[in-house]
Amino acid sequence: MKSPASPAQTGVWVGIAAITMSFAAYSSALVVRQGASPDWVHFTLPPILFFNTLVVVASSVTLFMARARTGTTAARPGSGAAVIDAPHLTWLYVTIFLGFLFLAGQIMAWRNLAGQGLTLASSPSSSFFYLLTAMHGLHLLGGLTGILYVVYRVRRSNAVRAVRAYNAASLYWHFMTVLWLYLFAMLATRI
Amino acid sequence: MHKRNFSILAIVFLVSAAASSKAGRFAGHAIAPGTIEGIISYTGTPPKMKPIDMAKEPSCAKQHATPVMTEAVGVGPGNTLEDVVVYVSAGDKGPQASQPATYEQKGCQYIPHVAAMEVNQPLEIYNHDQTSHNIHPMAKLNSEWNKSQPPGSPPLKVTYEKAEFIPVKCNVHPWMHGYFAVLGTSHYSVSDDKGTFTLKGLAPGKYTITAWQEKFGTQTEEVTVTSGGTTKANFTFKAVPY
Amino acid sequence: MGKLFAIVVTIITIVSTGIFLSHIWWMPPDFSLLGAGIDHQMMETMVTSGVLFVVAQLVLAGFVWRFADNNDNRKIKIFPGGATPMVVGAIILVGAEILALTLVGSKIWASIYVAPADPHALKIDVQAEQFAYYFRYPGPDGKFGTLHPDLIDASTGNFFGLDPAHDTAARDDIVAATLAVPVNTPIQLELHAKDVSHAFYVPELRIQQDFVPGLVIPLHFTAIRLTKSEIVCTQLCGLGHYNMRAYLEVLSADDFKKWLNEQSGQ
Amino acid sequence: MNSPDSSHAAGPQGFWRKYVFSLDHKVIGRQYLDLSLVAVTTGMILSWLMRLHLGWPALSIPGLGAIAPEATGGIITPEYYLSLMTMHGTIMVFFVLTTAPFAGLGNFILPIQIGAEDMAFPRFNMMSFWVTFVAFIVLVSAFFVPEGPPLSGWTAYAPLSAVGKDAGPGQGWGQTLWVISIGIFCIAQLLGSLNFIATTLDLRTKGMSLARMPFSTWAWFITSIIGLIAFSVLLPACVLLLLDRVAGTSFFIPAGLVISDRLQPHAGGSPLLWQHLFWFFGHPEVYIAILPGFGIVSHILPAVTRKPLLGPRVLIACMIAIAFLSYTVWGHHMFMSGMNPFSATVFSVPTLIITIPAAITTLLWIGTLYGARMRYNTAALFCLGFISVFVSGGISGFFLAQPAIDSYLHGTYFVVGHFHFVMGVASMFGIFAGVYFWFPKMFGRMMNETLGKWHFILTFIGVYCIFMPMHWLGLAGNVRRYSAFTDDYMKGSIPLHRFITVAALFTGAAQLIFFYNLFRSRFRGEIAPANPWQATSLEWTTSSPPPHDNFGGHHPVVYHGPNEYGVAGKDGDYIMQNSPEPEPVAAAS
Repeated sequence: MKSPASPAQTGVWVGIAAITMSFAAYSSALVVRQGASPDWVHFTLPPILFFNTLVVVASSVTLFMARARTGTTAARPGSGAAVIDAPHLTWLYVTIFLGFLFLAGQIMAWRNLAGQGLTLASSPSSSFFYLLTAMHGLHLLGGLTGILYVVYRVRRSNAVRAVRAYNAASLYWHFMTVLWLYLFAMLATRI
Repeated sequence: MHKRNFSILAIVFLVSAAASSKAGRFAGHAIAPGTIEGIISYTGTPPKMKPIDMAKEPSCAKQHATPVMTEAVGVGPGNTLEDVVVYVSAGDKGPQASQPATYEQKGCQYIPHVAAMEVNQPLEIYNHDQTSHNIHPMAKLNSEWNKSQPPGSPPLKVTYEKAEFIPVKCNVHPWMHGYFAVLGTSHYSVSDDKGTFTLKGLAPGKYTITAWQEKFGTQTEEVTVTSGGTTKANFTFKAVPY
Repeated sequence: MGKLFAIVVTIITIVSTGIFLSHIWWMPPDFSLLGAGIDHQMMETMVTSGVLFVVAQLVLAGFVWRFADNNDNRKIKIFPGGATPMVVGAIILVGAEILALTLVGSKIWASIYVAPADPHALKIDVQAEQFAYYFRYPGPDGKFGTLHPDLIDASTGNFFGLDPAHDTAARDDIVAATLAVPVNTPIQLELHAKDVSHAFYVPELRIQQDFVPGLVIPLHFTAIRLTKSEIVCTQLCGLGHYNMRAYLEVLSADDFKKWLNEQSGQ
Repeated sequence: MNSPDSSHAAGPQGFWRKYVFSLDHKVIGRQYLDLSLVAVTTGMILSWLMRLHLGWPALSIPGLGAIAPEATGGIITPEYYLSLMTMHGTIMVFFVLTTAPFAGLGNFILPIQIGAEDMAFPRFNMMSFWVTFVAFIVLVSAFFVPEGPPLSGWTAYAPLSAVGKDAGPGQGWGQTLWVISIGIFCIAQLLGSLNFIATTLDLRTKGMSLARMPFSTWAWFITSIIGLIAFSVLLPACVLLLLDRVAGTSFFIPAGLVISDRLQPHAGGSPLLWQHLFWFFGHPEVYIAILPGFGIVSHILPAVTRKPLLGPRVLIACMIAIAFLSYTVWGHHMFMSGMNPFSATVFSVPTLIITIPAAITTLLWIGTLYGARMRYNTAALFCLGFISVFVSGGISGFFLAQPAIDSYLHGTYFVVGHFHFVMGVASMFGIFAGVYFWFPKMFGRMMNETLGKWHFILTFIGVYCIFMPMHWLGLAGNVRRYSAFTDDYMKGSIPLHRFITVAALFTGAAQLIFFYNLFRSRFRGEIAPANPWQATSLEWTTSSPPPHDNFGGHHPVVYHGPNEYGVAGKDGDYIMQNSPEPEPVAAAS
């Protein structure tokens, strides 16, 4: 058996490739659709999105801090007996909290738009807004489950597997943050 | 909505009918049904009907020596109107019509252009052509359906539960257009090529009759039918060229 | 079994090639100005790829025949030169063919689909709908009435959605279900789709073009022989797709005038 | 979840965990194959109905009227014909050509070939099968909805597929279920591809360098990369289409459409957007179907010719080149679509260039036959058939790749003949070859060779009788997707259509031999040794069928590439990948 190579890690990288591809598809669809006809409606994004952006960036930071605390264990993954020190768990909980806060914020943004009469079907721009935010939200939920799995692993205190799951989950989570920054930039410039 | 109106009418009629028949027996002589007849005409200039080019469907085209014209506004001699549905909109509904109404596809035309029928009266649709037709009655109150009828396949049998004027089209032959006039009464008549119509077998009494034309809408008249008598009722529609 | 396979492959190759050569099933004669180029390109491709087909199949059959005996103590032989000749051969042969075909082919393509129509071309509007084509000529005033989809009413024959009540240009527009064109005259079609995607395909003209809802797509051709042929739909458009058809009539200049008058008379 | 400990060599007991919700890649692989067996049978029956209708349109098919209200009295209506066509295409492309050679055979063989105990993510693996299964059920259920099964073709071009009921029969729930099913299928394939990639990258046993991977593993690996990219584009496309159908958005539906006399309430969408998204997936999909065939043939040929495959490195390079190019050619499906005519030329060049690597691989296979000591077992014959059919189908691609010629042949039976040869039949032959070759490993029993050879020769003749004439029909301008050839210039083609119909029924009947052989051998076939074909790769080093953890607790170590045939080995003319003896001296002259 080949040593430490972690399929989980590889899997997440491959998954990132796939998700990037599909959001590239959505983006090009947006560009084509905007050029296809003059019915594109520009509207100002709900201000809460800026707050949400801060939240999701913050969640990446907290996750990074959590991960940093376990660096020692990660260094020697061979030692199954190694114990993961407790304090970083709190950072994990903070991350999870921030994750849900972000989702809640996104839903607020939807309500805000719906309040302005901008619904999924009302205009192509709003269609894409709901679509992209919803898709990102779904993928982010996946990330949250990943982190919850990490918590479970850590509590089971099997360091090697915990660290593997840890790396994978945090890689995915940071990607989610980057993806949101990209989406936010695109929505801000195009809508 | 419609359904309720008609059921109310029905009750009204039954009561009155019962009453009248009693009266009859006491009077000692039977009551002969009356008739309403009349002519549908128009004033102004109706739109010019266009010839239909059936080149797309040679098997149909060769059945018509002269090109068939569109039938949205069928005009007869002396400014009369064809294919106008005249029916009793208030008054004696008459007995439930049980004879099936028929609708035929022949030479890529609907015959008749307007098929009148009573609610729940069976309707049989035939395809006499060498090509597949596709019957698409675009109902709103009743359920909409859309079926193909290949040559030589058995007639489609359907009934409609709600009174409605349903435009019918053939998806395969865009020029094929007709109407199902689903009515709440068995007293109906469709004006012929001379614009005349006849409503027979009406119990004596007051009636509201309505004439409907697919482009010009409806008109109503109050008429009284006397025992065994024939009442005249003419309708005149205002026609516009476009 | 190997030998049987070799025989079958050989027979299949010979029969197929024979039928291609015999032209039992072949393109109908072309009557468009630019069709000749396409036919020429077709023949080029037919010959080159025909040769490739025959050679490849027969070599396959030949090797299978030659080495068919399951003789396990015969020494195996490696193809002389190994993979190199294959790679070089494929790149040179196929590469050359690709180059030739692309250079010639793209010229022909451009002449039909990229080059704009003759500025004096006769303009005809085409409306494709489930499941028929309708053709619109500007009429005496030479102007097309504007289109209003909301006014489309098949029951009165208003297939284009003209508004004769308010739009004078529309009143004399001639709408027909047959595409009549004068011979030797450049024609420019403007393709409109009323409902879903359709296509305009006339085998004898060697041209084909999709109708795309929301787009108006130009297409031009010049018919060089008096004839009548079919316009068929090649883009799946619903249940009546198989029956979506119209006729193209190429008339002499006078007959075309007559035809137009008849149409406008009605 | 990934570090396999050899303790559970026996595997889980109990029906459900062992056969239904199993995590064992071998069981899952067989489940995939069984599913595609059901699918291919369905698809084949649909094609028979289509062929019967094309040959004899007025024919009333007994019993059909009972199961399909669309076919009154067993007479196939135009819309029902299109539904049959749509379902045939969808089922065959997605649930057979994608499922069987890639997900099915790949799942079973790939982990063993790289010396792994299982896939990287067994749970994902199980999930991706069951999600595929759900997708299939959803698709088939579309046969039984009120407005009738979908009829927009497997390409589901918008706006026909997007506007809903007004566009006629099959545009109601049927089309919606179609979109949902394909969306679900995408998810399954993404999970599957992810699993294949991670497995190939991380779980290779000691000494199994990329260069030493068998060709089939290479093919599956490349296929999974293509699939990952292709399906992650199709999924968004399906989401957009579904929203247009059910949520009133206008991604693909432009303004001012009048359908069934009703002005549609949509505005501004772009029908071409769907075509671009679809074909960006659709063309690579062709290679998802055919590349496993490449791998299987390249894997089997050396074993049956008893000599190394010609230019192994070149072959792999070609497959990679094809995979890369497959993403640059989707526009050749849209020459006539109304996109900018300049781009037609742009797309046609890579389309023609892609024939170079394809031609090279073909030449390598043919060259491998030269000087061979052929063993004409059924697997070998199907490989040869694959080469012949692939050549025929590939060459007709020369015509369609050129816009100028496509402007005549586009949308005709020439196209149908082309893609059935190169994508349908060739892939099927690859699958057959793989099944005949690996059946002993899968079930521990040999298939019957005599029946197999009959199956091959009849099928081989049959497919040529079906699909070669379609090229002639195309040349005569016979348009595809027509449910009948009414009184017009296509009438002349009806006799040829009848011939094709007969050939199709004949070929279909020949498949019964295969089914019989399959089921009989599964229980009655003679017991298979570990390495019946004297092949070199790892799957032949373990017992047939392999134990639950594939190698009975130990991890094989690899010393050689898979191509060591025609050499002086200790056991015959070949050297197993895991045999520690030194690099051989080629015995070839």
